Amino acid sequence: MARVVVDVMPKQEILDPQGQAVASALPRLGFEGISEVRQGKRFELEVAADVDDETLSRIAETMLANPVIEDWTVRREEA
Amino acid sequence: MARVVVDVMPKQEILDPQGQAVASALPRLGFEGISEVRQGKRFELEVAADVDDETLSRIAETMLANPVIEDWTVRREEA
Amino acid sequence: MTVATGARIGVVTFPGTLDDVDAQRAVRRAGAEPVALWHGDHDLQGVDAVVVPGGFSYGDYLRCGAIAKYSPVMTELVLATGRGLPVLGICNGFQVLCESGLLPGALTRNAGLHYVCRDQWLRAENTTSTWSTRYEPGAEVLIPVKHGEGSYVADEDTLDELESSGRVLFRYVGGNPNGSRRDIAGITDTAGRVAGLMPHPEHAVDPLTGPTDDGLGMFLSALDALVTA
Amino acid sequence: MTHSDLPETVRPDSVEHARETPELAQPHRELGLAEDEYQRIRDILGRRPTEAELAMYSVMWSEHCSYKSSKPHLKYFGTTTTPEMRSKMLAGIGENAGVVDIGDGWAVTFKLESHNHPSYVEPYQGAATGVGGIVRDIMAMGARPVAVADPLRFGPADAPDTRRVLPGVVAGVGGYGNCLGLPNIGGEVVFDESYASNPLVNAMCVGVLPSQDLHLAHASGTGNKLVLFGARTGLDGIGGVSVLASETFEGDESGGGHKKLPSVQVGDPFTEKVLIECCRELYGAGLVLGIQDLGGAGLSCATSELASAGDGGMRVDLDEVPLRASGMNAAEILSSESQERMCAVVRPGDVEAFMKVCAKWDVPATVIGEVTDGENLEIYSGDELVVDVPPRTVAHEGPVYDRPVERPAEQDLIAADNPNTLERPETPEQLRATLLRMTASPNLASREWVTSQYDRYVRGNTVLAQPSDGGVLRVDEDSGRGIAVATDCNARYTRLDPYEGARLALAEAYRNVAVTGATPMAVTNCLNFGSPEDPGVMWQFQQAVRGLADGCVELGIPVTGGNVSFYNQTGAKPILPTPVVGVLGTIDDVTRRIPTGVGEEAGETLLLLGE
Ligand SMILES: Nc1ncnc2c1ncn2[C@@H]1O[C@H](COP(=O)(O)OP(=O)(O)O)[C@@H](O)[C@H]1O
Repeated sequence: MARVVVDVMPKQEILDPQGQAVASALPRLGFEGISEVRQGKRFELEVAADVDDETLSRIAETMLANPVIEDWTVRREEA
Repeated sequence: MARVVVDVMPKQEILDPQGQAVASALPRLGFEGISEVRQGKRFELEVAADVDDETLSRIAETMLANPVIEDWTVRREEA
Repeated sequence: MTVATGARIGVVTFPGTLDDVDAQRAVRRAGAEPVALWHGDHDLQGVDAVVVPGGFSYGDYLRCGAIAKYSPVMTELVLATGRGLPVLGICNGFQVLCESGLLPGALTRNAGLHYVCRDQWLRAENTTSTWSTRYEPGAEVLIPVKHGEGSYVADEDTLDELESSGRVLFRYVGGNPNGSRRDIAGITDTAGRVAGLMPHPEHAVDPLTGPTDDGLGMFLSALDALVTA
Repeated sequence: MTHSDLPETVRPDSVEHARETPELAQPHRELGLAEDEYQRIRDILGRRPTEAELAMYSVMWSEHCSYKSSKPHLKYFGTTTTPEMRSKMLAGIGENAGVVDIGDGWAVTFKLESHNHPSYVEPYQGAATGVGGIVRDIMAMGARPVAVADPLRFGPADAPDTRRVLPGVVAGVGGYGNCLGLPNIGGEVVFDESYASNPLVNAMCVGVLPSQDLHLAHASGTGNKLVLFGARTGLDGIGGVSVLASETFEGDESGGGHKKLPSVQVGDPFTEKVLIECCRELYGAGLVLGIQDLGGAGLSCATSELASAGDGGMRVDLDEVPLRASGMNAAEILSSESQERMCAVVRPGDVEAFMKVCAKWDVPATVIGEVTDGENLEIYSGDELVVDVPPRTVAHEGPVYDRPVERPAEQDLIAADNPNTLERPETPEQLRATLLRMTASPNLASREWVTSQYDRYVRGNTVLAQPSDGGVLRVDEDSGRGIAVATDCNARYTRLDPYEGARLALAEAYRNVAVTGATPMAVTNCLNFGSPEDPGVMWQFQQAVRGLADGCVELGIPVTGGNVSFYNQTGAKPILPTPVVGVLGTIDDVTRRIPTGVGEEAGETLLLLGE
């Protein structure tokens, strides 16, 4: 068993209204100094030892992310 | 400027319908060996150098996560 | 191909689909026979066209339409579009068609971050597609929108290409409800047979239960196309 | 395996063990049971309750489940309802929801329910699971849910906490209801100081069914199987019960991994939507004898209510319950409030067909027990009998209190302070200012910013929704028969005079149904009040019940069901008494509905009716 983390973030050029909403709310709540916020998704997967990196990439690319609008990264966490 | 990542995940004991939906779809697509999936959020913040850790924790706790149902972690990324 | 009076139009139901009953009603009102298609079947039952209706397929938890694209019925549908089968994706159906690669671009969270249900004016931009010949060019119609993730996005090249080849089907007028690029409400594929639309023509087929009957034209257009085909 | 083989903390507290250890101290007070209530349980059982039994009694005897303070007053509804008022009623108070016959072979079921406190703690999930719960109540009557409405109350519109609570509640009602495909056809949004730390989130659901398909929740017929279907059972909403593990067995707070549980439940509307379709198919195929939703108090409630309403006993095996978390003990499984679950009674010969329908919809289903020819509800965990109780004592024969009722002294002062003492606008400028102030008031402004977040079109039968006074829905596409619903309550009036206030709420909801062109025919309610231990609040409650019941007699329509929510207060200060009244009407032909609003053509005549 291994823990795998897949991070999925909106592409830089894609508008991210959720991140923007957070960024514009921060100063109103008295938090200064945050110039940009982007919001994406984080997946934590429990993966059998024999699942290889290529399979994980395919899962990220075809399912967890939509490559038209999102970038993704896969990494295995140290146990 | 520093890049700060805040990960927000549903608490272990809380139902995670999103992660569950992914986990049950994977075998149907021919991906075996993934026993559990949890889905949370990832925030990337651009932060001025003088924003301290305590402030970042407060932002995570009050704005980015809902501590009733979610756990969060804050970390500064190496530039 | 069958003549319109006997036309059979399939309506797909995924777990979590909501507007399938409405799409079936609209098909019936337009004079065709609705045929229920189940997500788990590798079978389009020989229908002449297909509507992929709105709702929250599989809960839309991962991303709208992301899981639905893998269902057996979608595999068949993608193959059948290659043979010229007309398909209309409404709302979640539009999202499914984009996720499946039948239409370009993607639908993202509404700019206002809220689910929006309202009666929306649209302008008919393309009136030569399988689903829009009953509309006058530039006609303005009133049809409900109801969605939380209907903001159409695509890269600039794709948007330019959609515009220049006349593949923008409808555009929002009188206010853009979701932040869609270039006010795009619906688009078609290159052949004009596969169409996707965020607003709900099936909820505008009878002024008793919708704001107008302006949506009926989409279903009638498809029937016309089936007669002449 | 014997008791002594297992470490203390995992050993189930069995009936046998309870007999052996009569003196064991139990945390009944922490679970909300009074000393005499605990003693009564010991008397009923002739021994101390097991941990699981204690969990069961404590939730089922809570105010919320047992109506122990309201029952004596609610009886008034029954005694005032005449046979004539009852003539169209197919099910009434005592069932999951009231049912009325609307003609042409159709029946309609509807009910209001509160989810106030959870929505304050976690607005989105609290409101979402509130909608989910009332929808399952309607499903349990054998009906297809067809619409929802949401009467809401918040603190002042500009209070910071309202800004936290309100958007979450509205998004939760919408998020869940929209995903279920239920049009939202009505509700209220009202602001008042008294709701500042105690918002009211009431939800109504309406369902329709062919009148002969009515399913009441009974478990009878020895050998019939009990099937649990829907979501898995997890550690949701059992925060209170975790004191059992820590107190009884001296487990340390950090041990076991079960402590400090959030009492918040997360809703999964997709699972519920699929459950609706699955239930429709099960009913259609005649595979269900009785059915019960799992709401507050989870399996404790469902098993004891089914058994109590039936004529035999019941045996349940907790090892068969599909779990989401590992290592849950019997009390936790019985008290879990995991959402999106139902319990059905099925003939043995139908179990296979039942499972097939569930498999088609990907709904997990498991046989967890059966109806026996005994008298008790017996629940096993492994080989151990952990619950052995007469079910009626849990579900229907809980304690009842005649709480002190006293008209507060200040009531006279409030009544004396009448509007005649207020200044009146006299000049055009003053009139203008008054008008502007009123238009700007959050309580009078347009609600479109709320209603635009709700799907009112789905299913294609919505004939009237916002901004209409009453929602109108088509039930039968061939005949055009339809229904109308409205919910109303002016809590400020109710504070001034609870009797008249409740009558007024009824009259308003009645009118709002009538102006759509429908004929009002039945009433449901959600009575939101402060603490029943406050005699002044009890007086408000008593007066409101009387006002509502007497008003119903005057109008000739019955109360078919409802809900009571007590303890809505901040410190010692109760909310305004808020008896929300829902009225259901029927209309022969929905094409003849009357929309709200001044006509579209110039020259139309405006008439004022009434005094
Ligand atoms: N205010 C009320 N007026 C009339 N009937 C009520 C009222 N409150 C509760 N009831 C009825 O009492 C019965 C018990 O309520 P029940 O549905 O078991 O409660 P809950 O679902 O809240 O646990 C139901 O039939 C309900 O209709």
